[in-house]
Amino acid sequence: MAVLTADLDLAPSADPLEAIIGRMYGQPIFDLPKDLYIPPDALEVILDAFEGPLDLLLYLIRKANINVLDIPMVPLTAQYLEYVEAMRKHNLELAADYLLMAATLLEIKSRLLLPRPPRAEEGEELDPRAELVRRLLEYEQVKLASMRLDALPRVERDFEWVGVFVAEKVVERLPEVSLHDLQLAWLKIARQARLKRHHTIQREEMSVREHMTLILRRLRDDSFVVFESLFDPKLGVASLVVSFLATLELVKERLVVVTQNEAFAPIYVKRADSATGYT
Amino acid sequence: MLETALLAAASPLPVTDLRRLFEADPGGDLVRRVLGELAEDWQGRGVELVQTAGGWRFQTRLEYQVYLDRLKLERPPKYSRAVLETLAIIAYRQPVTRGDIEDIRGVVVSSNVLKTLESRGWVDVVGHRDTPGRPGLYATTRKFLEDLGLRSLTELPPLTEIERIMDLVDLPKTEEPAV
Amino acid sequence: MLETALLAAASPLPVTDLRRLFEADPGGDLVRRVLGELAEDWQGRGVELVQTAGGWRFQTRLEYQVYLDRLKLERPPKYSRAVLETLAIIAYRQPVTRGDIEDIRGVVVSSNVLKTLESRGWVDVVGHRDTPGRPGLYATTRKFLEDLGLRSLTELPPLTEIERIMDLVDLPKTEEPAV
Repeated sequence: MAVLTADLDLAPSADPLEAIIGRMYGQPIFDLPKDLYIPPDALEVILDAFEGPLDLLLYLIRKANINVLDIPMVPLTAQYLEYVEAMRKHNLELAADYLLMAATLLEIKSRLLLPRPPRAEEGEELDPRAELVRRLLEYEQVKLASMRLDALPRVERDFEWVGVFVAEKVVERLPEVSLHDLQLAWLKIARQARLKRHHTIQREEMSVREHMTLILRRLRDDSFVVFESLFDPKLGVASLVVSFLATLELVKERLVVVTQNEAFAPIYVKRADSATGYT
Repeated sequence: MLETALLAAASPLPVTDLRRLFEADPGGDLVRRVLGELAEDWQGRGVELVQTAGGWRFQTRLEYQVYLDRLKLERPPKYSRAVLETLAIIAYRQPVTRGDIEDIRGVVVSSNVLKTLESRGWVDVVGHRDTPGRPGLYATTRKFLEDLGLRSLTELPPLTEIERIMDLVDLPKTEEPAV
Repeated sequence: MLETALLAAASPLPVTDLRRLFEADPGGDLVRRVLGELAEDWQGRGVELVQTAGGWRFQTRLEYQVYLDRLKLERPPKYSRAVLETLAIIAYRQPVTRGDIEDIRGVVVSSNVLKTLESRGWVDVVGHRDTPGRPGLYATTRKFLEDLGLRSLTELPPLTEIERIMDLVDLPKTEEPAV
């Protein structure tokens, strides 16, 4: 059966754990004791170095150079309980995980000490330590994996990404709107509001509305204009009609006022909201 | 060495920083001379070494922006539904007041929506309705037509068409306002 | 062109993106060939072209880090064993819940440990296990692979031989001596 230490390719020294601790905490800050026994005054320091009961147990097992698959439960449990006892005095918040492990160890120990029950017919009985061993090995595997992960070249620690400044003209990206967007927007409105009046907007009406805007735009600059000047004969009859319809619509919607002081006098068009009193 | 540091740097590196790269300080003059040579080495490539207020840095040449833009993965920004619907109402029903828009949409139109469209130069106030509060009348601008590639508003897609396509009931035209 | 884009990119660029740089799509094979040549061109310089999980990217060579570190204002974070072991469990056993991690490590995993990994962008919650409390399932992200220069999880260092020993252990070995 394999002794664990022989299979640890990460560890150059005979004792992998010592190498690990050395690496994690810098060369020997403290001397780890060579046998199962850790002097209680070193306990606090050592506890800081362990990640939990599994880590501590692994350490104890390795220190004693014990085959993980053949753990002597009695001395190990005794040793472990001693630490837990010392821990309860010093480091209370750590103790819970460790106490749970103590209970587990005691249970395994007692099961090993009990006379073996007669072998069940169908299966072989399990070594009570098997589950503990499995956990220890699984934990050790993770521990080694974590060290290898840490050893992988990592950005910002071992190398840097290259990121050349991108010279850009500052152009604000504005949303783009397509005609389709407008159609869809209108459709949503129509569906929501069930617009019965507006849904049949024809091209003809569109040009009227366009001219309404054009006329209003002109009236924005000049508060009133001569009626005839709104019509440009050069644009043809159709345009004249549309302009006329637009003016009528503006009047109807009370957006402009058409005034004539007396018969045959010039007709003026002005904005309905114009302050100048030309009525 | 200088090249590597400059390529990896997140911000321009002044000569004083670049001198710190080396075990033994090479002095500012040497560093500057090497920077000059380096800049020459990079002549004619897509990236150039330039000196800015904060120090030296590599940057892409402006001519390459069009290509790099193609890599930009962000979706182009989009207007909210409120903005689009408001724009549609102004386009098809102009001139309209904010109240008109609210009547049609059935919800309050926030000032931000109209400001968005105004600052884009697509709508403006062409007058005021002679009613209490003298609300502004919104209409679309020439820029709106240009940006959407239209010669006139009559080229806006007719709404009947799309509504028919979308299986909306075609209502009798008698309700249309007389002109 | 490729060089410029790769030098300027803020994240690794996959071949599909690089093809988009050109007016006319040069095809994946041509792009890959040019990338290979480009990588060769940069041989022996402080920066190298590498392929990671997200695509191609320039990065500085490891040997240059000692020099580059001199320019750094802050040290990169050094992670505690708790963080590293938790990361290893997530990387090799993903997706796992916090409970799974605690079972393997034999200690309570503090929220800070997971938060450290999450804020580095290396792990995230990819779902929830359908058990009481619906605990979150953690997995590593693409950024994790990129930051470690890996193309996929299969490039993680293989788990130690312990696996084999574990298999042995799991089989009931009744010939073991009782204590």
